[in-house]
Amino acid sequence: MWKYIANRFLWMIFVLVGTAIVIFTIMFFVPGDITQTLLGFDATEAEREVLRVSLGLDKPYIVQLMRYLYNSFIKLDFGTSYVYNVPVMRELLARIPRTLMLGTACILVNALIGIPLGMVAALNQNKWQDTLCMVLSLLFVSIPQFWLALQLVDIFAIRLNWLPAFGIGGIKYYILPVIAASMAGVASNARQTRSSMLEVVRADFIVTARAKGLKENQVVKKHMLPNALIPVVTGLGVGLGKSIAGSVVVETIFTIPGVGMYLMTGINSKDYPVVQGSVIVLAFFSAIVMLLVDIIYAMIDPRIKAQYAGRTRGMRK
Amino acid sequence: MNPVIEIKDLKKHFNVAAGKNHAVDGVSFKIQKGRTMGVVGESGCGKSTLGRTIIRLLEPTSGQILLGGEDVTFAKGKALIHAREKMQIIFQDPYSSLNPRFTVEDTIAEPLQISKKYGSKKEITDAVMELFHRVGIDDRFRSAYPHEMDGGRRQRVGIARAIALNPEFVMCDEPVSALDVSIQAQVINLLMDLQDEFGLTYMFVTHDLSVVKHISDDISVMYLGQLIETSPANELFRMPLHPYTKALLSAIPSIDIHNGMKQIMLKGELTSAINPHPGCRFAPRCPYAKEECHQPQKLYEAEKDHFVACCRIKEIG
Amino acid sequence: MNEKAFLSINNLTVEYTSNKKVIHAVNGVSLHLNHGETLGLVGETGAGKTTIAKSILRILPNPPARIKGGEIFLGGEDLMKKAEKEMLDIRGNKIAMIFQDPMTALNPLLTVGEQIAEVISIHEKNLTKDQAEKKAMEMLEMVGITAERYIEFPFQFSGGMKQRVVIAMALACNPQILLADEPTTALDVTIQAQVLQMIKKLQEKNGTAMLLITHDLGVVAETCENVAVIYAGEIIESGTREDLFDHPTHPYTCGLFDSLPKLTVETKRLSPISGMTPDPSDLPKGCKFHPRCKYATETCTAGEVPNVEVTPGHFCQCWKCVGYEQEGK
Amino acid sequence: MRKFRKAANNSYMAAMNSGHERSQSLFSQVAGRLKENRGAMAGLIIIILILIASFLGPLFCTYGYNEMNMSQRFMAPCLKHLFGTDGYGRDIFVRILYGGRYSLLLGLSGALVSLLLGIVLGLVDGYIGGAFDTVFMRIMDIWSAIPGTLLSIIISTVLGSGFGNTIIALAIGSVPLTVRLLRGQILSVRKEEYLEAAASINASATRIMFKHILPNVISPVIVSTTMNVGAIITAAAALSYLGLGIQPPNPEWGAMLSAGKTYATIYPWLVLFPGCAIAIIVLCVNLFGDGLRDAIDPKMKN
Repeated sequence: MWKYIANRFLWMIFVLVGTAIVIFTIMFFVPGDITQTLLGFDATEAEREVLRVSLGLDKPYIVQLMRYLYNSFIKLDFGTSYVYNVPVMRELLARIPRTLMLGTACILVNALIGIPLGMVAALNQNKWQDTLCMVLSLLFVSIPQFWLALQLVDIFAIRLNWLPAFGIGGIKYYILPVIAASMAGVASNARQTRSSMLEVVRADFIVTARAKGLKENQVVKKHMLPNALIPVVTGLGVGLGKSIAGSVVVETIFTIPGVGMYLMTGINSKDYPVVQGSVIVLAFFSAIVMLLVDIIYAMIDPRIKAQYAGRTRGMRK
Repeated sequence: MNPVIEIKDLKKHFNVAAGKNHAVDGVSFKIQKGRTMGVVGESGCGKSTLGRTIIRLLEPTSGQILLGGEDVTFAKGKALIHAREKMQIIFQDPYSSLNPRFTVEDTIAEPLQISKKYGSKKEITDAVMELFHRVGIDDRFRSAYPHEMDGGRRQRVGIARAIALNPEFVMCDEPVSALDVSIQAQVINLLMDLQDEFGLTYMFVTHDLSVVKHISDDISVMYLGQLIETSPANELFRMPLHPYTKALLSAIPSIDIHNGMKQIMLKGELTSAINPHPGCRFAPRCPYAKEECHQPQKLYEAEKDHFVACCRIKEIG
Repeated sequence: MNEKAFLSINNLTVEYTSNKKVIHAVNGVSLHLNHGETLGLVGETGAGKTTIAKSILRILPNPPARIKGGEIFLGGEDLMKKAEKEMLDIRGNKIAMIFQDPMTALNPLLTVGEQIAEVISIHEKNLTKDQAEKKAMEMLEMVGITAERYIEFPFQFSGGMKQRVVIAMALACNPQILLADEPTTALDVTIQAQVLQMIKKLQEKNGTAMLLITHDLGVVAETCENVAVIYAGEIIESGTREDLFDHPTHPYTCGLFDSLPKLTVETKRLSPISGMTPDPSDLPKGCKFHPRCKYATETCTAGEVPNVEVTPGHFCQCWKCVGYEQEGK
Repeated sequence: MRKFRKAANNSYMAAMNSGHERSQSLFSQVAGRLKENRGAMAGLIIIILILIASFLGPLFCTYGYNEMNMSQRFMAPCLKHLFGTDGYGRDIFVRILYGGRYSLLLGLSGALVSLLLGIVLGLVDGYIGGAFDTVFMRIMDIWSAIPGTLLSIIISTVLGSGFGNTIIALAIGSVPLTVRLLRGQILSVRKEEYLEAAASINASATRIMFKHILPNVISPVIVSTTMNVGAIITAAAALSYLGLGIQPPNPEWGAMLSAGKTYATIYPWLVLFPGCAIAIIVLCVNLFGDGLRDAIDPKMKN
């Protein structure tokens, strides 16, 4: 088991370095001269050259890349914001908890609402509960997140004045953003749980369980659900990846000073260290989630666990 | 005259996680024109792999395959194309061996189109119709898709495809084991009729001993990648020599309720051919195993035309 | 018909509805199983064998399946009339089932031991968890698997071993009736021999009656005392093993025997039954077998075919036998 | 062997025994089943109507999509302006009609580009296999480690706005999904014996790829591409909303939302109509995709 986790962990680091290379390369080849943005149009060529040298932009691509990787992964230094002149890492550390809070809340809402809804739908296949769940989830999958966010603010914050519209503070500030960010995930989770349940319903071992004289609710709880949840776990992981990306939109709308909003600020002001740093952090989150998904997988599914536990007795090729 | 197929010390090894799988390990035999060699053994004994290696669907590891005296073991390009036109295969699974997106006519016409031996579309259509007739499929199935037909008809389509190019040698990989008894008999009759008509040479791989006895002239018994006994069919059933063959024959449930054979029960199950010991591979399950069985066993002629790879047949009696 | 039979199926009819078509899977089947007896139910793919077994336990998926009519008596009580709650007590306890495909019949996420212990603790509620576990281990040992393998998962077992686990599970509560649905079809001959021998031994030891469903006449010959042949959802011939194997009477039964290559007799050419099994959503009128039957006459194409007792206990559903019966008398 | 005994058991095969005079191709079977699905047909019809309306509609309207009228700013929906007017006095109904082009074209072409890229990459990968497959999948892992929308945002930043650039940005975000799906399908088809059969009759590698593998793996990919259209429409709107992608004054729905959000509380129609438009079109695409999936794989339904 530990071997498995270690294996996945190394893999995660590899993915992160890869991501950093990709992002660095994309930003490197962005057309336009950054010194122009920073110094304005009336700066002389000499002034620009000085800035380039001080930022290390005069070096060839590969040197810059290596230095960037060294700084980011060994020294844990993402550089300094061009615009605000603040170390990106310091700024990120302050912002990470907010994004993390939003993301975790989202995944909890996804799982706690989406999975039961999907189960209810599957167990009442073709009845009104099923139809209702599926119509609602189709609707929520289709509504764009940012629009839902705007409408929520309009109704609950401005018209009814129940909840704050933007900014950060207590739990209250997170309610609307979490709803906006998780509705689509809840819906797609419910759909996935349903179809995965329906697949397991037909499995032979379910017939075996019934033939044993097991009560129907036990059949569902002990035999159907665990098997049906395996693909759903993957779905949750993918969903979280999406909601991390979605955090950019949601944080922008609710002005939550998290990593996503930082990224947008960076993009708008061509502040490359900020963009690169934020993207790596967001990719780090989604890699961590994938790692967790893999570990949960191994915990549920004995076939994966055994692969790494070195137990081969009785196994066939 | 050269035998149609002769293999000498043929080996096919696969690299697997646990080591090297000796799926086919030094098999030699020859089949004369118009005759049928039955190859029997339990699942995992390497009989299908052997067949696929002979007709060059799998790359042999070492050894020799002679097709009408010509070495095709490592034939490439034109030589391989030429060889494959003379060697065809009929598959076990009539559900997976037909492309679900091809109509029956497409499937049977494909080899004809590829061979470029036919000038016009008309000629191909005529040839296909002739094949339809030959294998006993009604014309109205021309444009049917595989999923619209039952197993027996599908298997007939597979047979038509295999004989389309007038091959000399046909490898039949369990062609009737997926069919119901009454349909199975129809297909066996068809195969035997085709053999008489075109002078086909068959290698007939199966686990069903009553079928193999009915259709074969000679029978080879395989155990974990090795040939352990080979002899004319009647001789083998009259007087099996190898302890495994004896157990195998005695295990067939007989429909003769008055003089059934006494069953020899084997202990344990087929192990695997991954990193095998040099000795007799059947020894761990053999009721007669002794010290000397852990030496490598060679196939030798114990009776006229009756070869066996067991050092203790005298004592066993 | 048969008063002392322990399990008695009378006139069972089951239909499936799919894509607006009605599939007549089982059409008025009657079967009788005595204490300790082994009855072989022989038929080809789609003849309705598995449907009968699942009907007995009432575990057919509904929809699409629907039991249209018939009675199933277990020791004098009609299972069809029982409440679902009462059935729970019968499934796995009084009647147990072995399934065809051991590869998919076990839950991949539970250890084999847990799955055996589960059925024990359902039906023997006075046992503690440890006792149930201990009994599950005994069951494993009984089917020839060491008790240490209790904690292993199905994927760590070979097909033959899995089937042993399934059998251990079925026999764990010492059922009075065992429904074995093609228990060895998925296995190699040498393993099949081991498993059949084991089932028979355990059956004899516990006095269990068994309904053995198979398509393999050889397996029937070696295991069963009585045999019923099913074709298109109807029992067309039944009797003792000797009746069927020595004097097959129905043209279909004879056809089956002629289709088989024999090990002992030399035959140059097999004589298969012509044609295909009929479409169960569009069964022929009259005798279901008549389109494939070489003896078919005008009479066979319409009306109900009489079920004739050709010799005591040997029934055959064929017009051909009506004359036979009169000659016999 | 066991599996198809069972497959045959579900009496589906037996029902086919009687033999059909006329055979239906898989395509016409799917089309037939699709026609019976009311939701999917409704979705398809609405999409077609929107498509027609967005291209022909503006021709019949009294206002141009960019026609400003400062005397009629922020007018509430009325008979003259069905959906009201915006801050420049532009008619929102006309703008939404016109904006349908962007959403539909972006969605369709984005999904199509990602499908084509996915097929090329997936087939090349499935074809070469071996070590290449390992390396390739690692690249795909990295590619998909960055969430799709995020990638689109970054690519869009780099490439700048514009229709073509936006399509590329959107497509790149969704390629890994297609590749993975296709690869999984190819792997499962690779075991099928008809591929061996094709090899044994000397079918060339390209023939096997295009005649035997591709037609058998494409259906789930087509279904996922359909669903992708919906996701890409939403993503395109999100990009515009963030000030990337299609930019104002083009009447892209996301851009309209972005422009209207400041006044949303006072003049709710500024965001209500564009938002509903996006939701309706995505809903229709999803309805159609759901129906298509059920039609292609009818087993899933019952």
